[in-house]
Amino acid sequence: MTAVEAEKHEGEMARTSVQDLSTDEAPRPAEAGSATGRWLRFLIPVLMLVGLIVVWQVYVMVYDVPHYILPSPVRVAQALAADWPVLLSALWVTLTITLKALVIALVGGVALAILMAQSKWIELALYPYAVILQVTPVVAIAPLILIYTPTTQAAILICAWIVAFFPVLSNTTQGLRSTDHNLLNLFELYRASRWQTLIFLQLPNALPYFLAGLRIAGGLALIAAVVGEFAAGTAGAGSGLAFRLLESQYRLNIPRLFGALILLSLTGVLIFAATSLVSHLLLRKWHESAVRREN
Amino acid sequence: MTAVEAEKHEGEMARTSVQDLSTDEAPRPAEAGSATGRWLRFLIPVLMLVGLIVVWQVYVMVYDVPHYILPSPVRVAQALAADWPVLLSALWVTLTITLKALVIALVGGVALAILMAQSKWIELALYPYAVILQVTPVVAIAPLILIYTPTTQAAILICAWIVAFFPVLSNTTQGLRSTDHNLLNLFELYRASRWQTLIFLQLPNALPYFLAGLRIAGGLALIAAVVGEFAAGTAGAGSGLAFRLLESQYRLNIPRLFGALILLSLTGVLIFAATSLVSHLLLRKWHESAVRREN
Amino acid sequence: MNTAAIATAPDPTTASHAPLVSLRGVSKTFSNGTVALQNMSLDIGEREFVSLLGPSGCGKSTALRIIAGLGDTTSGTITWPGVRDDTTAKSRHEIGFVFQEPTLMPWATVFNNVWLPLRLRGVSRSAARGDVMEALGMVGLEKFADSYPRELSGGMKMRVSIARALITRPKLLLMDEPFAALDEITRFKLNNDLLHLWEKFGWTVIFVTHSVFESVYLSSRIVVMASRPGRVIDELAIDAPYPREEEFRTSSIYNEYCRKTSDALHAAMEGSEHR
Amino acid sequence: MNTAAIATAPDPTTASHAPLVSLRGVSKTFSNGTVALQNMSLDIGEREFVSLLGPSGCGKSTALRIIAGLGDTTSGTITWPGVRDDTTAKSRHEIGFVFQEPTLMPWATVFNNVWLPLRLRGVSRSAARGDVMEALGMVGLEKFADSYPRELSGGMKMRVSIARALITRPKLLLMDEPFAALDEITRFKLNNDLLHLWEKFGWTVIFVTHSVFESVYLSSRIVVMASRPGRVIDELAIDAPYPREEEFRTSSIYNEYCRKTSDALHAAMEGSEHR
Amino acid sequence: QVTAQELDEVSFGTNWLAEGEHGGFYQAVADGTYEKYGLKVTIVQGGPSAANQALLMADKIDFYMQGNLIGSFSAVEQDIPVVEVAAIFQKDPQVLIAHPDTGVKTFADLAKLPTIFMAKDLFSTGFQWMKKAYPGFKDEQIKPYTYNPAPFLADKMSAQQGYITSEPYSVETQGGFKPELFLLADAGFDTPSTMIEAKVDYVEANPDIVQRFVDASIIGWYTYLYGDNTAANDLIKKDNPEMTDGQLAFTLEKMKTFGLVDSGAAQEGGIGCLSLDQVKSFFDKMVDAGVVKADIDYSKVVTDKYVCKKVGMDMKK
Ligand SMILES: Nc1ncnc2c1ncn2[C@@H]1O[C@H](COP(=O)(O)OP(=O)(O)OP(=O)(O)O)[C@@H](O)[C@H]1O
Ligand SMILES: Nc1ncnc2c1ncn2[C@@H]1O[C@H](COP(=O)(O)OP(=O)(O)OP(=O)(O)O)[C@@H](O)[C@H]1O
Ligand SMILES: [Mg+2]
Ligand SMILES: [Mg+2]
Repeated sequence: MTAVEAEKHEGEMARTSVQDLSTDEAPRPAEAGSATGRWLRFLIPVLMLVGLIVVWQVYVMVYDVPHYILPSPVRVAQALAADWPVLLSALWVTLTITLKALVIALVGGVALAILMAQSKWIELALYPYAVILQVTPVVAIAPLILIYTPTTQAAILICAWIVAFFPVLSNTTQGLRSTDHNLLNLFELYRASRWQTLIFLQLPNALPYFLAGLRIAGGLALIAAVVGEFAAGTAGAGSGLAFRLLESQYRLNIPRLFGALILLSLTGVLIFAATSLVSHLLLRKWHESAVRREN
Repeated sequence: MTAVEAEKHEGEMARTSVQDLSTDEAPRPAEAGSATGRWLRFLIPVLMLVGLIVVWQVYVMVYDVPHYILPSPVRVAQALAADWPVLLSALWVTLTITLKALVIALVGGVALAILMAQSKWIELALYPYAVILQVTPVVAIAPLILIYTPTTQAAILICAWIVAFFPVLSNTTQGLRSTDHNLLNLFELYRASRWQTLIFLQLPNALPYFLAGLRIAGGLALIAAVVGEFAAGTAGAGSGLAFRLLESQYRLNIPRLFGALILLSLTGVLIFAATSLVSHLLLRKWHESAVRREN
Repeated sequence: MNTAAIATAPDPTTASHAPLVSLRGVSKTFSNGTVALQNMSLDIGEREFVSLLGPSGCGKSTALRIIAGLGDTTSGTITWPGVRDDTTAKSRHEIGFVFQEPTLMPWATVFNNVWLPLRLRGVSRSAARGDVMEALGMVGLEKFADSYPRELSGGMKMRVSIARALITRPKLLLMDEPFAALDEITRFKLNNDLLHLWEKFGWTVIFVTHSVFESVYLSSRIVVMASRPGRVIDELAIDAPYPREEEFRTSSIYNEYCRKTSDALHAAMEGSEHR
Repeated sequence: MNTAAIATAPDPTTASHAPLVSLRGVSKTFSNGTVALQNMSLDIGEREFVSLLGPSGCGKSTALRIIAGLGDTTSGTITWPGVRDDTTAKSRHEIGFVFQEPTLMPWATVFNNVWLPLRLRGVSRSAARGDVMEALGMVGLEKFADSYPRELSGGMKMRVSIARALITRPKLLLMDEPFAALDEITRFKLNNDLLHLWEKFGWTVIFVTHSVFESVYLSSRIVVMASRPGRVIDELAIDAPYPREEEFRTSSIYNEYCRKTSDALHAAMEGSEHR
Repeated sequence: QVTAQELDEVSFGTNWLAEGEHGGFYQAVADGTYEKYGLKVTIVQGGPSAANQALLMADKIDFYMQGNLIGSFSAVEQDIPVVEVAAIFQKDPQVLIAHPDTGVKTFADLAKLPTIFMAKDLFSTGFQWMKKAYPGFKDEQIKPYTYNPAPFLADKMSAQQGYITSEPYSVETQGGFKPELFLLADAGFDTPSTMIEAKVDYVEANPDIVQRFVDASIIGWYTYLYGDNTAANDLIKKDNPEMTDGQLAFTLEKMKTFGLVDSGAAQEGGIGCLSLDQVKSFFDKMVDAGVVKADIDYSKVVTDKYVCKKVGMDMKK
């Protein structure tokens, strides 16, 4: 760690001597790259999780919180263990919808963003409707969708798309707009077609924005799958976590409700980790946000 | 319009002669700046809207769609006119919650992003919980929130916050991370404190990302207010648009349902316009996405 | 570069009568009120090597961009009387531009950055490989083909940018201080390479530089600009014969031209309000 | 700048015995395998004016950053034996750095960019106004105080960066090709201004340049580096007395030094694998 | 008589917005019956979300309006100490609604329809029983019901769930036809409904308050059904401004016609009477349908200690 960095790490603390401005060979505080860092990377969240669970258990025990208000982790674990097959198959259904919703949100959002980037007029004409879709509560229009779509599956996907597409659209639009104008000039000079400019310049440039949108959309797609199922889904056998959640709530099976929530959370965290990984892999070679600083 | 631009505008079309590579003084196609452009800016969305309404009316008339399935624009307008006072007061309630939700989503999202930017470890420890909050369906935990909060108002706000904060967090995080490392080095050299680096460097740098997040959060706060009211709200006199929506649906007063949806949409578009304006004002002096290109 | 030389050797000193590009009374005022160019008139003949010389901020880059067709003018006209009809087919590939900043795509490797102009013309990676590596070789960066721009030093980035501009063998080459970030030896080498290519392919070059020595060494004509408002204040024809080699740098005529150019520059600086 | 001159006039030619900063066997290998510096040793005495000269990509910027404490070394040590205890209180304000790129904050006006170092020390806008405008005056940009970086030309941006580095009157000034984007007249003026300030305040300057002339004109010592791996290959003391004025540029000793330096540079280029 | 200062404060959470189905409770508030019994009652309206039940469990309200016995069975199954102290409706008002002239004449005919719009709570309870009790019902028929009858109206070959007192009214007024109505209760889904639920510890600690609340509520119901109910209707319309007189009249009419309140055990023991036999019979059906577990102690679900005392029966005309 170099001197200035040491100073930085200590913030505004006054120093008593500048003699120690010398570079010592002390290792940096373990950062993501090193071996210890790699371990800590797993350890810290795990410790945090364990701590939280312990606090939860202790709180429930000390205040004697009834299980039908806030079940203890142990009870939730029992419920999870007992209802494993039911919950897992529900999770599978929800996951399928989630992935489909994510794909159509990404494709739809990016396609709309590209379309709108083509001209100020298209943007002016269409953006308001994108906003309207964003702010329309799906529960309110689900019946209409149900009437006009052939299958329930399609209705769920439409609902999910409405919930999840906007962050992708908004971020990608901002990213497409942020293209360095010198590079745009360069493409103009080389008589690049619109399409080439898009593929070789604007889209790569929008990538960091898009990926931030992707990280939002990942979780949102999961919510969207739940909301979509809730608003338009089948109530039958092939039902997903939304149905299990509502049923647990209705049947006052609060530990199972928490079990389902935990499954949902885990899935969300996994999706987030996956989107973050994708983001890291795509940016690590060149973008400030992902590159490892070496100088 | 210069020659190369003309070429650009015509895309890949082959030219028959380069004699016309000369610069003519023909005006550019009306862009946002000019006087005609300004008019068109309003005209295009309005024309689009009028067109849409006409199509809607014609569709309803030609196919004789029953009003309880898809009411005609005329009927919706009548409902709006008749239920004006009820809907307006509901809108007011929703709007109040929306603005509060937006404020806490912004403050909460940015504060969390700042906290997480302080160290990789804080980020690793906390981000999963942010994701968990994002993917937790508020309907499922609303009862718990209701039990633990003193007032319904507070419960609605918590629900709304859960829905709306994540895009702000995710985008601001990405923005904070994207700081140019040469500028970071400069701040290090000048022994800037963490706080100074944040205020003078990282936050301004994150602004374009944050503002994209703001544009998402604006609409989401509106949804969040509706969802929050739906999940935790009081029924009856002091109720907002969510209640009116559900009630209209329940009573099969579909024209009023559409009236409420239209109010919601209008509000959403207005919020979006406002956030876009804020974004433009904050970026127009310096950021590629908002600056008017002059060379 | 492909060595299929053009049959008729160019005679750079006698520009064809109709200029290739002609600026007449061009003004450019930015919306914040800065008058970057005022009433600038300039003819560039075909196969000329013209340097723009002038104080920092006098509008050299702006003029170059306007010639390239980037950005509007506030008033004045730019015409291309010298563009012959028989060059039509190639006109789409005419202009090469080295911006003042490297302007590389950060997400693309050095190879891909240099490949870009060919790629936009539909040349596949493997078909372009030879040309790209040759262009990189000319700027001494063969070994960095797979590096990303952030892994390069300032001078290396600029050299990538130069390689990218040269790869299309453009008829008209616009260069904005391309060698400013390079050490003298690399710079001299690239000076010679550029002159060689210019003569060989009959290019037209408009070259912005801050170095009086460089401008005299390279140019057939030096245009001296003054600042605020940016305008042409003097023109010097450098009538030394081509090909010019290293010994030209030590000749007395070279020193004489340098002195004259330096004086013109001084006059330009005094003439303008900015110091 | 504030004119409260330091009482004892510095004698720049006799550096104090203990060097201010001392690099011993410093190596820097980037994760992609590029060896930017290998076993580089260098002492910089207090009040010295040292130029780093070397081919593009030889590690000059890397060395400068390492001296400033930015970025790790792979091996080797950097010590500061010459930092005297009585300077402790001011040590936080010691280093000024002009990066190779302007590195301005795009959202801040020129004024605010230059104000930054003082602002970070808690100096209010009004208290800083005089200093900021003086620094801007030195680089000829008083009129552009309210412009944003994107409204400036390349050279003007670099001048803003220089003004920002000078405003804190740093004891140690690290400059990475600060004048490369400037016309010769501005460059000469800034050369003289810099020398003047250096003498007056007793600064230590480490200066990266590609111009042999500039390095000879300014430095008390020139360090010649060779590339890949980056290392010190030669050192030349320029024993001409200070203050140096314009006539030094035309003196025969100056020419002699230039020739010697140029030769050293050529030797460095041949020694390195890169061309 | 007790003075205002000595009134016991009691809060009662309903399961929906103020409506005719809550008439008796509003009546008791509006005409001062509760005060007469020494209670100051606050009615907490329910809504689309089920939060009031959570509030009861968290002791934020004292009584909750439980929809039907399945909720109570679930509570016992989950070890939630609540108990039903009265059952105002002898029949569950849940109904299946079909279009007329589609060949659906009996409850069993509904199995022939390709689509039934049904919410998740009914699906996971009543429908499971329907599959057992009648042949032909299958999961594939079910589409979600979001409390908007439009999809039903749009599809002649569909049915939907509803409350006999509400949905048929909007179908009649908006759709312009008289739908076919099939009460689940009449088809064998014989749970009592609109029960008064309280926490066991509350009941044990305040038997007197419970008794007074139950009695006053029953009086309110008799008044609402057979007396002058304008005060209650005004209060309902105040709490729920959207409520119309037409809807209220419709509700009252249906409650009487189908004997929702005053039938079965109520005719012997008065409104609110709980028959333990009925509980047992329903429990067996639900166990058979796999809706509730067989091993729960259904006798803990209700208590008839506070009802079947013929309170207010004299008011019946
Ligand atoms: N986008 C802009 N908005 C406003 N003013 C601008 C803009 N771009 C350039 N200018 C101004 O125009 C003038 C000319 O700029 P230009 O970049 O052409 O100078 P230059 O001759 O290339 O200078 P240098 O040698 O420093 O690169 C400068 O005064 C600059 O401040
Ligand atoms: N982040 C990085 N990752 C990998 N290699 C790097 C990185 N930064 C610099 N290098 C390599 O280190 C070497 C030295 O770079 P440096 O910037 O110090 O050169 P320089 O002497 O300043 O050159 P110039 O005169 O062109 O600015 C170069 O070969 C460069 O490719
Ligand atoms: Mg320029
Ligand atoms: Mg460098």
